[in-house]
Amino acid sequence: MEKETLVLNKLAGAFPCLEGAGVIPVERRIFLDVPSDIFMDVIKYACLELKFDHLCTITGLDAVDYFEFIYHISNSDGIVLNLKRRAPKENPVIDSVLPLYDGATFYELELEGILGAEVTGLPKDRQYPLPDSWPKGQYPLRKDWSPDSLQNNLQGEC
Amino acid sequence: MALTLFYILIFPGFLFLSVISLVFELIDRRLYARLQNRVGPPWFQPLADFIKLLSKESIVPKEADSRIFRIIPVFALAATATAFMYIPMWGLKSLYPFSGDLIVVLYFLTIPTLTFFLAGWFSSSLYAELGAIRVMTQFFAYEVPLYMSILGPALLAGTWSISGVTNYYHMHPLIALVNIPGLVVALFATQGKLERVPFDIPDAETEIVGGTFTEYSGRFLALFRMAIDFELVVMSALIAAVFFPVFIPSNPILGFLVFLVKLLIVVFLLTLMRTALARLRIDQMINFCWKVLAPFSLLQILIDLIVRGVIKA
Amino acid sequence: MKSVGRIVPYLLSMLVKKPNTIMYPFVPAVVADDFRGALKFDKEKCIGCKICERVCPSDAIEIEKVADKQFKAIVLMDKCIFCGQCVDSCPKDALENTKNFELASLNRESMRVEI
Amino acid sequence: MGKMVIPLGPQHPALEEPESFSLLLQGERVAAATVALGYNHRGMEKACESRTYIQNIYLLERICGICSHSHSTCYVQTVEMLAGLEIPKRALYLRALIGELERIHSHLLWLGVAGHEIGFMTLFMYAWKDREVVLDILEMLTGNRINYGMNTIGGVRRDITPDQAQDVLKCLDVLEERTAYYAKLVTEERTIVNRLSGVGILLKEDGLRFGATGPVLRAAGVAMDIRKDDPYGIYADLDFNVATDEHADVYGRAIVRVTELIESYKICRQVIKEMPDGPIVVKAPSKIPAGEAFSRYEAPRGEDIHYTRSNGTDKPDRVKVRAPTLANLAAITHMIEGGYLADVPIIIAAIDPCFSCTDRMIKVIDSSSGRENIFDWAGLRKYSMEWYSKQGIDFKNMNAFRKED
Repeated sequence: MEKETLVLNKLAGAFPCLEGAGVIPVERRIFLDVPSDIFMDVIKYACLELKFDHLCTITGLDAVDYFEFIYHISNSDGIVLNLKRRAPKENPVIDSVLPLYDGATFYELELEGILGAEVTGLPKDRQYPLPDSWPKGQYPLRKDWSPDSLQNNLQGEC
Repeated sequence: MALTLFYILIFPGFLFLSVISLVFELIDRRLYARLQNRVGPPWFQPLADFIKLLSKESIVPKEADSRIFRIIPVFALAATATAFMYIPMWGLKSLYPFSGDLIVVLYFLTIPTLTFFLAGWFSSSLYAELGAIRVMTQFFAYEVPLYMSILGPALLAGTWSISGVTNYYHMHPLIALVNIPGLVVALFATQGKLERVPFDIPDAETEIVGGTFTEYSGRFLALFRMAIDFELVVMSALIAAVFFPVFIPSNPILGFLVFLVKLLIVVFLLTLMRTALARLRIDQMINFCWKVLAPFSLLQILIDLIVRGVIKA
Repeated sequence: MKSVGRIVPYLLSMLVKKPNTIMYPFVPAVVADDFRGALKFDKEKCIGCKICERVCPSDAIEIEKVADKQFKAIVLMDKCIFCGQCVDSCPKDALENTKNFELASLNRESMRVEI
Repeated sequence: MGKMVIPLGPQHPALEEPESFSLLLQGERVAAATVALGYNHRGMEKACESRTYIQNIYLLERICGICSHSHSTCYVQTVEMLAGLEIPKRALYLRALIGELERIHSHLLWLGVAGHEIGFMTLFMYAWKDREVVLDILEMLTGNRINYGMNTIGGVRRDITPDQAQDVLKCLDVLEERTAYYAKLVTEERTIVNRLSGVGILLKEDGLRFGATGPVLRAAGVAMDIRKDDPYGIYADLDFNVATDEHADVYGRAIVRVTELIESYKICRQVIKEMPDGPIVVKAPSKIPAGEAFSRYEAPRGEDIHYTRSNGTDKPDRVKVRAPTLANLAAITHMIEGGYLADVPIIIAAIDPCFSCTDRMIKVIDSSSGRENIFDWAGLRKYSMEWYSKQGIDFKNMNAFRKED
């Protein structure tokens, strides 16, 4: 657990408000809630300074009151740092991590496509993973969505 | 007149060629399967495939030139069937031998390739056009080595007729051994002509779907497949006549059996080749044809000229 | 040593070997003893607890009461994914996987099996 | 010759599963490539939220037929972490055994597919013939050829008998000999080497930059393997090497996979030899305490990721899956561009793509591609009936005809 604690300490050293926010449930797993305003700085620091340079994936989830985005990044020691940020449901805008991780395109497109988040700085040339003909405003991963709402929405068009 | 019609339509003409090409397709497929440790198709499979295709709907694409699209397969079939008439089957002579029939046969055999090109081009579909371009690119690569390798033995024999070549080597069987480099070149080039692995680039299904035949279906495709089967038999027969003109008994029935055995040997070699090799890329194919096959076929001609000079002397 | 046709000797050796494939519908295919095939239901053992209904990932099994302490199982073969979870979960071992896997049919109704 | 755009997929003989690539060709060269994902979305992540933890194992196992054990193990690991279960050693050994057998079957399958893509059907037939041997073992051990259903929360469902272990060892000997032959064939047959070398190059820096995983990255000389880096199950106790290669092209990927096959045989033997006695499963609660867990697994294609969040009920709140192919797809256009059209199939095949792993989303409803309308299943059925009746084929009559039979 030493390496994991060291990572948390370094982060807390660079960003004092993260002091005591991290959780290490099992070996090589760190969960950390990051405030939205410093999130980009934290992930940049983790990527460039702490060498968490592999983006495993980005999970987007609907936590009923707000949206939560978890950036799973790992380093060569096998430690996975799970950085969490929140966004309000009314205005779910987050920044793209493409400048840091080139492979993030599909993960961020997925957040836009099925959760309805808005990722600033992401090229808007394609839709993933839903088909191009998918109606606007239907985001299946939201808890209040059900296939019926899609059905009702389509009736006018068909 | 009746006899001529019989020759052309029944034996050894169209009907016989149809039967024997289906048989050789079966042999090819069975052998391919056995070399891959599989059971392979049952004996009636080629015929069943043919009949099934005939009974299927034939779709002509809207964009395609309808008349050419329909008529092209018949050309391919007719050209190969005609070429077959000039190849000796049961003796030293073909049915209608004349001086220069070797060249005529080779030219008849280019027609199917041209029809493949036209078929692809006039299909007006992306994959078919790509296939058509590949047909022509490949054609320019293998055609010269193929011609030179077949003309080498003819140069040595001093005749431009297939019957004449057969006759010459029948008289001097040992001399046929100097043509072995040419045989190897001819076998490779034949794979190119028949568009089989390693040179099945024009209809490589994992790359460009069906290549030239992408848009073909039903009876038009059946005719094309028939033409390719014909081509296999005619090319094998030509190679057998030019490179294996030995052990030809005077009894026509025995002679015919020997002819079949030779065909079998050539088809076996061709099948073995397509089992043992991977498909080449078009640039690798052209490199191989011009840098390996062409020099070897030139070498063959050189050898033949030298041997001819030695014999004359 | 790179060369062309390295596989040829091996290929030729195949000519004298028995083929590895079989003519399937004419020659029966053999499956392992513990194969998870079509379900078998033993109505003597069933106590009607309906655990199988609840654990089934694809809603493929229904238990119906036919009389007092008498139950029948309706298996929807087209929905069943042959995971065998119902067999594992059954407290009385009333369900069992058989080795039967040849279940294809042209008719959807025949996929509904009552046992 | 001018430029033309050709579609590769969604339906194409080179692709085992539907996915759409479009290539801008300049002659035979690919000038630019784009990939459109999403043809295989089945809504699994959403579907997980309405199923119990046990049911989800079978659902997630069906994300992909070939790496089914990878997905179910990875998912089960997260649930076990959440429930705080201590898994019996024997169960972990059995999971590792099935996982390695699955890797063997997947890599042999890949070798065959690679042969098919470069037009070498014989390699395809032989590799798949040997793959049958592994599939038979898997059928014997688990009861099915691909969706093994071996995992359950708290352990595994079937034990292995000493006789079965002997059978497995016997089959491994056969496979090892065959694999050695393939290793020789792939490196010595000139037509194969010509088709694979220098094709689809992805250098170390680019691989790391795009976040590529698995054999694609290992072929570029990066020894990244979750079994070593982030060991799960019993992998920390096992002795094996991570196969790497410096070629960074399709040829390197082929070598890495063949080497991995040999490593897998080694692991299987170790696992069978060292397998302890004991129970194979512990009882798991049906309601999982609230929390979140993240798990990584080295699937045959690379790093497989599952994230599960529970809310104290018997159904998960969110299950997130990231299959290895999605990570590798980010680099695919980079590999295709500038190469020959003829090499595109083998480059795509060389990441061993599993598009059904990659796409998972929408439940029940699917779009019929190319049309504007979206149909549900009943609508699609109705539409197809109408379409066919316009063509003069009436399915209603055909059903009646069948009943008379």
